[in-house]
Amino acid sequence: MSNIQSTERPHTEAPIEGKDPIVRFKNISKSFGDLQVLNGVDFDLYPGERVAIIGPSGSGKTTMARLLMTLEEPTDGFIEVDGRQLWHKEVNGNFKKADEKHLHEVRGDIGMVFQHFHLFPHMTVLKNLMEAPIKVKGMSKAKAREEALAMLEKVGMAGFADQYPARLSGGQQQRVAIARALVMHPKVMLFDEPTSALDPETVGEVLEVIKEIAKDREMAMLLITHEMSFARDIADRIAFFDEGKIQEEGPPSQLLNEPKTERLGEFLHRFGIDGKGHNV
Amino acid sequence: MSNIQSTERPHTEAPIEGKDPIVRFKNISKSFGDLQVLNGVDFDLYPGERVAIIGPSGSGKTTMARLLMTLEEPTDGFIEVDGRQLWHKEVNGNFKKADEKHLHEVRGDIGMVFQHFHLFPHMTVLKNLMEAPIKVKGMSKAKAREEALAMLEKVGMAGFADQYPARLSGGQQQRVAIARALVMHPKVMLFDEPTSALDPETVGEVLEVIKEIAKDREMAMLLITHEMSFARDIADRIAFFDEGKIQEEGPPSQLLNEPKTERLGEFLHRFGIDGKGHNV
Amino acid sequence: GRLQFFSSGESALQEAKDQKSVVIGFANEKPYAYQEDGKVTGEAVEIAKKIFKNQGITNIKPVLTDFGSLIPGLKAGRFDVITAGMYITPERCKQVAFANPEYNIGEGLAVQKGNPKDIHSYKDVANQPDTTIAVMKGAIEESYMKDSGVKENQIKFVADQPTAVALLNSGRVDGVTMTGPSLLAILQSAKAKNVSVVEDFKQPIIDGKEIKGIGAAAFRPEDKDFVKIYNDGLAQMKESGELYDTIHPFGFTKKDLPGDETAEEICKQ
Amino acid sequence: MILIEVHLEILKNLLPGAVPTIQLTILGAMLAFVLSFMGGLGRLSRFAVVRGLAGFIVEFFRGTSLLVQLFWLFYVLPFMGIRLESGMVGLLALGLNYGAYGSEVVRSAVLSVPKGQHEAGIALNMTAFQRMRYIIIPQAFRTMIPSFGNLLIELLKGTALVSLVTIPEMTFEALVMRTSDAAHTLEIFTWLLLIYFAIAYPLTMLMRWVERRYSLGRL
Amino acid sequence: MIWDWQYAFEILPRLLKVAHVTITATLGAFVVAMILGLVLAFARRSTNRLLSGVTYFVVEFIRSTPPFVQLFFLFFVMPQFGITMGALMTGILGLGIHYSTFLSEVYRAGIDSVDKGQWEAATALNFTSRQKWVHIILPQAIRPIIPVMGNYLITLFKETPMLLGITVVEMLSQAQIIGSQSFRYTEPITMVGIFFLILSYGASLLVKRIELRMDINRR
Ligand SMILES: Nc1ncnc2c1ncn2[C@@H]1O[C@H](COP(=O)(O)OP(=O)(O)OP(=O)(O)O)[C@@H](O)[C@H]1O
Ligand SMILES: Nc1ncnc2c1ncn2[C@@H]1O[C@H](COP(=O)(O)OP(=O)(O)OP(=O)(O)O)[C@@H](O)[C@H]1O
Ligand SMILES: [Mg+2]
Ligand SMILES: [Mg+2]
Repeated sequence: MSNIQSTERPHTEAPIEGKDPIVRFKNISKSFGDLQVLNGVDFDLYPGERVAIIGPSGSGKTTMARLLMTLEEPTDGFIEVDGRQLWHKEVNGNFKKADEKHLHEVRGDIGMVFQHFHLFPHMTVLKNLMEAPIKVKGMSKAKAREEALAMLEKVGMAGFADQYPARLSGGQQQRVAIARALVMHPKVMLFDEPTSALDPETVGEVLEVIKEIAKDREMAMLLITHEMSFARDIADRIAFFDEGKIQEEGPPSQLLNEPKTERLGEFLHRFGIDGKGHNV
Repeated sequence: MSNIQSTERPHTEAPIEGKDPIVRFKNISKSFGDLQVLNGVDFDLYPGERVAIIGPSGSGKTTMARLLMTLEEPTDGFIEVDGRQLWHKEVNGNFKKADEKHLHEVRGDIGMVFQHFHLFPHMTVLKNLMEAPIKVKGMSKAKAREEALAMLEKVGMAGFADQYPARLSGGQQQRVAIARALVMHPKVMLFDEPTSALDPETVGEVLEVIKEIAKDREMAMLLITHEMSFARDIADRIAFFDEGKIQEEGPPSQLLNEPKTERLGEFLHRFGIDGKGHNV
Repeated sequence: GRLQFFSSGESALQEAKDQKSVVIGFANEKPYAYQEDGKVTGEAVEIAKKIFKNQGITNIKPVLTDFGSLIPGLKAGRFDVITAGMYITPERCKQVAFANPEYNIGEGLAVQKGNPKDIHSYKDVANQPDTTIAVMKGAIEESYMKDSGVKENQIKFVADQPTAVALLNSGRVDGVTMTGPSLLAILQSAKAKNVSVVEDFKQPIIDGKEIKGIGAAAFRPEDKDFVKIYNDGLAQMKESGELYDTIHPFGFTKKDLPGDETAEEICKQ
Repeated sequence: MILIEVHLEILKNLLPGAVPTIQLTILGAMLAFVLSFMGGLGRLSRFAVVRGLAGFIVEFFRGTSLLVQLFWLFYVLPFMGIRLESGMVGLLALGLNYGAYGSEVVRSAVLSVPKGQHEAGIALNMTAFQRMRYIIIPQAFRTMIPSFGNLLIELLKGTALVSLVTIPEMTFEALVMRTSDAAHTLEIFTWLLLIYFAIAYPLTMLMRWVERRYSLGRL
Repeated sequence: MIWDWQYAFEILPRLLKVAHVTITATLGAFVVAMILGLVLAFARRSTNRLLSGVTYFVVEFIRSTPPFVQLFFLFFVMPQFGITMGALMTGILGLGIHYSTFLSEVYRAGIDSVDKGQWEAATALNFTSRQKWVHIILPQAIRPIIPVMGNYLITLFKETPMLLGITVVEMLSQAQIIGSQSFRYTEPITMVGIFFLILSYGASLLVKRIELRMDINRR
């Protein structure tokens, strides 16, 4: 949100000193035909930062992530990743639409876990994790295997390395999907409801994995979620998304306890959070 | 919140007077090849009752619902629906495997909302809701349309009646899936993580719909969920599922506040519920 | 059964002599040219073999194809000569260079046993509009019949001779017509029970003249030298009586031997 | 006893004809397989020129009949100074014709892979080629197999047409034999059916095996 | 000279006169093939072992053997058992039956490509088996196989010349007959080729449109 802007770091209430944002949305709009889904989104994400996006169903949270993952093209505005234009390419001072080669380069910094997982059904769990490191990053087979197994271990799926995805339960698939994205070690990870299919116990474990990796690698994270407790637990900052815009953002304690906008207050109220951030 | 239950409606420990269970699992087992997923499940569900099933990922919750929905055949044991054998047919005092005709009859009492929604992609949202009432129940087109629209209204999806499912956001799809199952007015509804893709606000609304319909129709519900607050809110009884069995069951207040088994205690602890049923 | 994928190109009399081999094209039609037990034989083939042998061309490479492909195949250089007992007609003369006649025969007609429709000529067919006759696709008899007044819808085209006989035998047509020797040969091979030959068939009369089928080998128009040596060889055979000895085993009689007309003269008629 | 002789005689004539039939089937299938992918993926290309060209070629070879193609390659092309031998003509015509059909199979199968799979590939930063090669085609391939099986059998039977270009394959041998021995047409044709079936059945089995192999991971 | 325009225009009316035979035979056979193909696909999926086994064998045999021989049996041998049909009718049935075996394979692939969740959702709504097929599965199974079905429509166009074997003269046979009268084959055969191309390109445009229409809003 941007009603209180510090001059040094225009965004988060507690700016990160001396760092440039790793992701920057500038006045991003997106329409599907007549339907305007995003309507001038401004948003910054800093290295190592964990931001949770909350907001009503259909408000455009997934769409925002898809734009960053280059799955959908913005109708208007700019996205920067690590200082480089994502959807545009500068040629002699003019901005041209980015070509596939440019996208491929910039996209390397970003990873995503999908709401519907999209595991590769024709590969075993292990192969699902090894394919991209080998093919995209040119890692050796042995190394990729080792890393994949270690990551499966972390998400509690080591016992399923040789299974095919169709045989897994919802939560098991989700954990594999998370592991598959993590082994690529992107600078920015997008999670679209990463724990919706997980039981609280597993959520806790997966969370640990994510946190640990985030710490190790200075990985920034964008988490779309409906679970306030999850958001509160993991996020440095929460952004409330509604009507195609970020309506309000701030540290969890502030945003959840003292919502500034009426809309957020309503939203939180339905969830059953009182002014103190406790369930009522 | 609802950790203090009214005593008006007794539970399994104290069976509902004068009523026979609408669903009864008797010593149900299920294996996939070598993997034993269910291991002697005994479970009763009474008319109008709302039971939440919780438990770790991969423990067999979905499998249990699928057996009842006749999507998977039990390896051993009996399931009764409204006094009738589901997977078996009595012929001259002997039990034979049920044929499709028998399944079709008994199945009419049961409805299910899938974790992955499984909307029919070749039909509009409205058609998705109208198809079964017309084709299966022989309802008139006009009536089916009216009911479908009313139901869409209730789940907040009336504006999307003429859209195709692929265009909807995750939460929108889930609401349509819930509506599609509800228009059939089954005696027993199975929800497999029915709110995993919904934001809390919409969860609240959908919950109201479900509750209302449940009250109207004496519809029994089996809710598989990972959201304890949801379980606590809606359920008359919670069953904790682990290692292929129901380990413990009871009213939310009791089960969440004073878990009897160590396993459940652990499970709840990870979720961050203290002995008093509060988030920590 | 081996497949060939590439060729050297070029063809002519000289090449044939150099290589001592010639490629002949024919359609499977008894008794003119046909394959039996893996060997190629027939009156036209046997004549060609003898003539070529006298020229030192001993290696005969047969190429079997369907009748309709004979002339396109010759022109595309797929073979050097057509030895299929092909009739000389003015139309064909525009496309190919015929050698001199090898035989001179009439048409034949077969009908159901006992000749229930009482057909003895193409005119009889024309007079009974419900009569149908099977003809090989691309064969000369089609135009004979049309010139005799037979309607298009009375003609049933078939792909080959056996099919024609099978049609007649199963009562789906009332008659089958093809050249006399062909008809005899195919009936003999088919052993069809319900079929008999019209012994007193009246040859069609077109433009006031009784039709005669005059068959000959055919070359590409540019291969004049080839035609010449072929004609010389044929003349020799005729004189020595070898021609009769060659075609007789295939059911041809003395009266089927060609006259003195040359191909050139026939083309002009 | 006479009967056995008849059958032996038939086989003696038909079996040599089976050799070019089998040769052309195998070589033609290999060519068609390669062309199927070139054509099918070409029609899905990002580049309009490639799409247009592939579309034109596919429609052309699919739309004109094999017979007409054989005729042109064999009887007309020599007038333009290109003389291909009969085996080459047969192989080319079969490959191009069935390759054109196959490209539609490839195209539709590729399109049937869920969009989410493409997206997952993008999210892992695979290149367009890598997505095709490792994610999409392996999944699409499973869908293609039954149709490829069909095409293989059709190609086998399509070889019967190459007699037009003077290749004495099996069907032609049967027809030739029928001329000299029309009385045994029924026997000749029955044997023809049986031999075709005997060639086709192993091919069908092979395709089923491939299908099972590529069904791993499916429930 | 390889092309003579005057001659081409002269023979055009004669070719067009039999165009309706080509079209009737193609469309008739395609309808037979589509319907019978579906019946065969179901019979093969039947839980009745005998039915599915017999169907399997019959499908494999008909599919693997040349249709012109099958037509021969229908036309010349069946009458001996008292079943006599007109030539065109025999042709439509014969080609229809032959290609139904191919379409049954195509249907199988389409049905297999429908997501398992769709079956389960339909079961959960308690549709009968028939309703599941008609309203849920088939509409989704047909979409990905439309291009391949288009292939078969076009194939049938081009297989109609085979009907000469049972005395049906369609365009290509007519072209050859015309050719045999004047000994100029290039023009008639090429014109038929172009005519086929127009028909099959028309068919393929139609198929594309259907494909697009069915695809809309899906992915
Ligand atoms: N391809 C598309 N074509 C048309 N409309 C679309 C498309 N994708 C998304 N939409 C619409 O855009 C809006 C936002 O969708 P989005 O998936 O971003 O919502 P969301 O915030 O992720 O919701 P949820 O929490 O339910 O997942 C929805 O109304 C949806 O119907
Ligand atoms: N068709 C199948 N074949 C083999 N194994 C299966 C199959 N379906 C499920 N399983 C296995 O059965 C176990 C239970 O699966 P189930 O889907 O019932 O779990 P769940 O309790 O619903 O988990 P979640 O909370 O993650 O959805 C898992 O270990 C899974 O791998
Ligand atoms: Mg979403
Ligand atoms: Mg589950």
